[in-house]
Amino acid sequence: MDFFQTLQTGAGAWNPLLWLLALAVALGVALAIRSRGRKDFREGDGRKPFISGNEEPENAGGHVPASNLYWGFLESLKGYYARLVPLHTGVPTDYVVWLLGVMALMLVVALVV
Amino acid sequence: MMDTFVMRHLPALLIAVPLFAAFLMPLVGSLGPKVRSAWVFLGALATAAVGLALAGKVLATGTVLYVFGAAIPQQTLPPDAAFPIRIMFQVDALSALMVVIASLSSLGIAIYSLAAESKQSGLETFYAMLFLLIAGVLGMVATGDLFNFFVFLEISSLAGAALVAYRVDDGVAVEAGLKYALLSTVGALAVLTAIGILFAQYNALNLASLANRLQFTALDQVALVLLVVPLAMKCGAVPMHFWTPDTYATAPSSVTAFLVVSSQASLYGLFRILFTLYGHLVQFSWATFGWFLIVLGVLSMFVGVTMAIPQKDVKRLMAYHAVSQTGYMLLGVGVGLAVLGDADALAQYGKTAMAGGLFHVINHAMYKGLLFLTAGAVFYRAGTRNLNKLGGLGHDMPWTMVFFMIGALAIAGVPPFNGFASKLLIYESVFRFSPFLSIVAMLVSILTLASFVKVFHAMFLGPRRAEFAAVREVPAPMLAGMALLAVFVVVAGLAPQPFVDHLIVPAVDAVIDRAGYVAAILGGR
Amino acid sequence: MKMTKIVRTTADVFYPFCLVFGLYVVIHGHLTPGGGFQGGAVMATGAALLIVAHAYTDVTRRIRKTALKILEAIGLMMFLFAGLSGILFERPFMGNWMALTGKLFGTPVAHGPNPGDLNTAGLLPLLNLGVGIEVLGGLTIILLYMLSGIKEEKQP
Amino acid sequence: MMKIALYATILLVLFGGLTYIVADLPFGAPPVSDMDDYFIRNGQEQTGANNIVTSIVFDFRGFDTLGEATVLFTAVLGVGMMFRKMKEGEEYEND
Amino acid sequence: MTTELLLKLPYFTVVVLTLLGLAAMIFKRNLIKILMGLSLMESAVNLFLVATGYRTGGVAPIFTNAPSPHMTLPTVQALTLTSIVIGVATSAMMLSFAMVIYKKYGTVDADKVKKLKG
Repeated sequence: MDFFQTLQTGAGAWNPLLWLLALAVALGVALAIRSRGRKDFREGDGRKPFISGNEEPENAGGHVPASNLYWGFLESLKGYYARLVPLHTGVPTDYVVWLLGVMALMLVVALVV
Repeated sequence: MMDTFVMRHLPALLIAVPLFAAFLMPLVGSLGPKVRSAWVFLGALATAAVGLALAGKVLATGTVLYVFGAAIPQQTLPPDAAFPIRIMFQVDALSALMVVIASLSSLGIAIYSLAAESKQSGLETFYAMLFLLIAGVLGMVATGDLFNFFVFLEISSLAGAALVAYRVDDGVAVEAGLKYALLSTVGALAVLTAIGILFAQYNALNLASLANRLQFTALDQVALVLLVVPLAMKCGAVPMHFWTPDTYATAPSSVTAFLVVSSQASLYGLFRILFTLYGHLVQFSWATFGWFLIVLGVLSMFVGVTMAIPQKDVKRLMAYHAVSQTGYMLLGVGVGLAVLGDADALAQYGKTAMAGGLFHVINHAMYKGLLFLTAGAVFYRAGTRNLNKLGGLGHDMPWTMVFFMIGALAIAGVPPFNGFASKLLIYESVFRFSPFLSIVAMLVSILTLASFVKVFHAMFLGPRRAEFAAVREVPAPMLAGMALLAVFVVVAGLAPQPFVDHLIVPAVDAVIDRAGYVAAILGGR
Repeated sequence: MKMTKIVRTTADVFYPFCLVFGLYVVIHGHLTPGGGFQGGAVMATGAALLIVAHAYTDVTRRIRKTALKILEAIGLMMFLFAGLSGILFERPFMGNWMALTGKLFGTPVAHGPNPGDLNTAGLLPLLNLGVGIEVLGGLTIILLYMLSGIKEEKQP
Repeated sequence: MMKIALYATILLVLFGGLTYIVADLPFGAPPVSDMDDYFIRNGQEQTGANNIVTSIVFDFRGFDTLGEATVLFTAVLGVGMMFRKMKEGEEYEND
Repeated sequence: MTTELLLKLPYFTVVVLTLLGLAAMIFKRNLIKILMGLSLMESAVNLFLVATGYRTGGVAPIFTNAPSPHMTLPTVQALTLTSIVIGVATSAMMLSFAMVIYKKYGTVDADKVKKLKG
């Protein structure tokens, strides 16, 4: 079929149909594994699914706020963010200065270098 | 007969139709909301139809010329002179690509805004402004005249600034609008100075004519800087990106989705000036400005995505991603510009990189528009944009969630959506130029995915919340607008090659083929 | 805030003159320095004169925003349709099909310096008029809106 | 203090760049003027207007004037939009 | 050097005006003054455009009772007209923005108009 051609990138190729085929195969494998599970399990019969040795924490209604989601990432890059965020001052004048600054820099680069 | 008549005057109608819709909007708006909605829908439909027909004509038959006020539309030169004297539209394949983007997303946005803005006041002004913005963007990408480009740049900046300030929001939106207008005006004045410098030396305003006469004196270099830097600012490249999150976050969502297209029109102007106006000069160091674009691109990608991660306003987060994605386009086309003088490298990977960059332009307009529209849908129902307060909306807004997933996976470059196709082209070609840049691009893609996982988690996952008990699925027009863009995202992801073959590769050839651009006007003279 | 009676009467007297002079500048745009925008700005000055001399509320009773909006739309429509009319006469958009045809504004013009004739230049006088009307409406609306903003400031 | 020095440097560099205008452009004698000579020579014949500037504004570059009128229209709408009467509860409290 | 500067006084004025406008924009903290700086820059650019079209001894390009056919370049004058109108429109809109900001925030100090940041 003409519509689903392979995308040539010059160094490689990419065919979405093949990918979808692979996705279907993976889905089939997952379903196959799932079908080997215990069929006699019913929800609400008192038994809990075995996840690990620990007791499942009571967490109904809980929701991790978005700001806490990448706490570790932000903490480890603290120095970077401490420099970067203050640059976004929100003052209109500063925005203009950045524009003029890049303009001046490029003038130097274009005319001198 | 009628068909050929319309077809002959398509470039004029491209501007006249949205302007007609805008000029009559205040009067039509006083006839009641139903008439106004019908007018908006018809206007958007007609604009999109004209745009797509024009793009189809360009891709089928080559560059379309339209000289305003000449004896016949194709008479680029007056009979007794060897230089163009009138304003003309020169719609080549690159312009056609941008026209397709603007047409598709304007249609989706207009349909979406019919329902999304219905609670607001002053709607006839809003819609008139929306059409003016569309007309400004279409004019920017279609024109072949430098001063005309400036005029349309001002139309789109002013209409954009007014639309950003539309929801006054206790002055916050007006603050963003003022910042946008201030920066745009400073940039536009720089562009105008550059036009003055070029005109004073060469007595020409037509792009092709100017490109033919350019000598590359020191003044031309000053003009080049004065043209390139403001346009890079308008497309949101990093050291000058500060206005982007402010405006994108506070504008109504439908407007934000079109502001993305508007910033891409500036990107078009950037490419036009770098490649068509200055691209041929031997003295012009391709590497200098190629690396300028590459550095801006890499900075944009990295700073954009890292600034996005700690945000808690969903639209502000997406705005930083818009900055980050613009970096990919700059990177791709910058690599193409850096190797413009080297025919081997250009054929091996330069063209592919540019194809990736330009394919990313259309993909980004679609999926980022889609994402902003879903954010607007969530805001429409839940009444807040704060990610810490949102949650559990997936139960009640399943369609919005599906559209958000499509957009988020596409922006993160997950197959089989369109973002992956263009990013693959960029990765593989940039890797042969410089492996480091390619690795940075991939890293940014991973961080993008991480960031959108957070948004997805915060907005849609989790148990139902008491404060959002009244939340329902958004009205049908909003879903239809989102669906239009989502369908494009999926189709371009499943079948990227036809798009690349019929839309992107002609655009890349048009960008590089400066001699052809000039010859179309001057006819070899 | 009203000015004295002298100022108000003078403004009332000068208002029509402003309009007439603006109209003159607009209509003679293709012959003398000036044109649509300049003449429209002169006409809008007349409205500004009234606003300065009289109280804001008195002026809004005489000059209505809706009327100005319609005026503006009419001017723009005139321009757009004058541009589109080129299409009907086998010319592109903005084509000056009327010039030198002998019709309404199409009297052929002498070459070189000459005293000038109002009936020349084809579509140009029409376009001038359209822009003039639009600028008159537009600038007056801007003035009225900005003053209404100031008035709100004063009240509390 | 550093900030003022930096701003002054930026302005100085821009001044340096713009001085090229003073240095390189001749005043009073445009180096190339073929397009304008064409307008002066043929503008009167082709458009019938004695005022060449008007013939350029409305005929040769009439499309720009359409854009210019549109910009003015945009500004009028924008000013009107700013001073419109808002509905109750239309504004969103930003947090 | 001095004679050249005097001969090119309009261009020099343009450069100085532009710089003054930019300086007003980046050193002043009052939004209205920033907009005034912007206006100054606009005037500078308009002056530049008109100045580029000047021919020594040329008359205005209008044939109605023209004293001589030696005329200045008309195109730049047309461009200047357009750019003046655009400048008026921009100024009007930005001033109205500033008015609304003053009404809502109670200040036009650029350092305090920064609810959006980070």
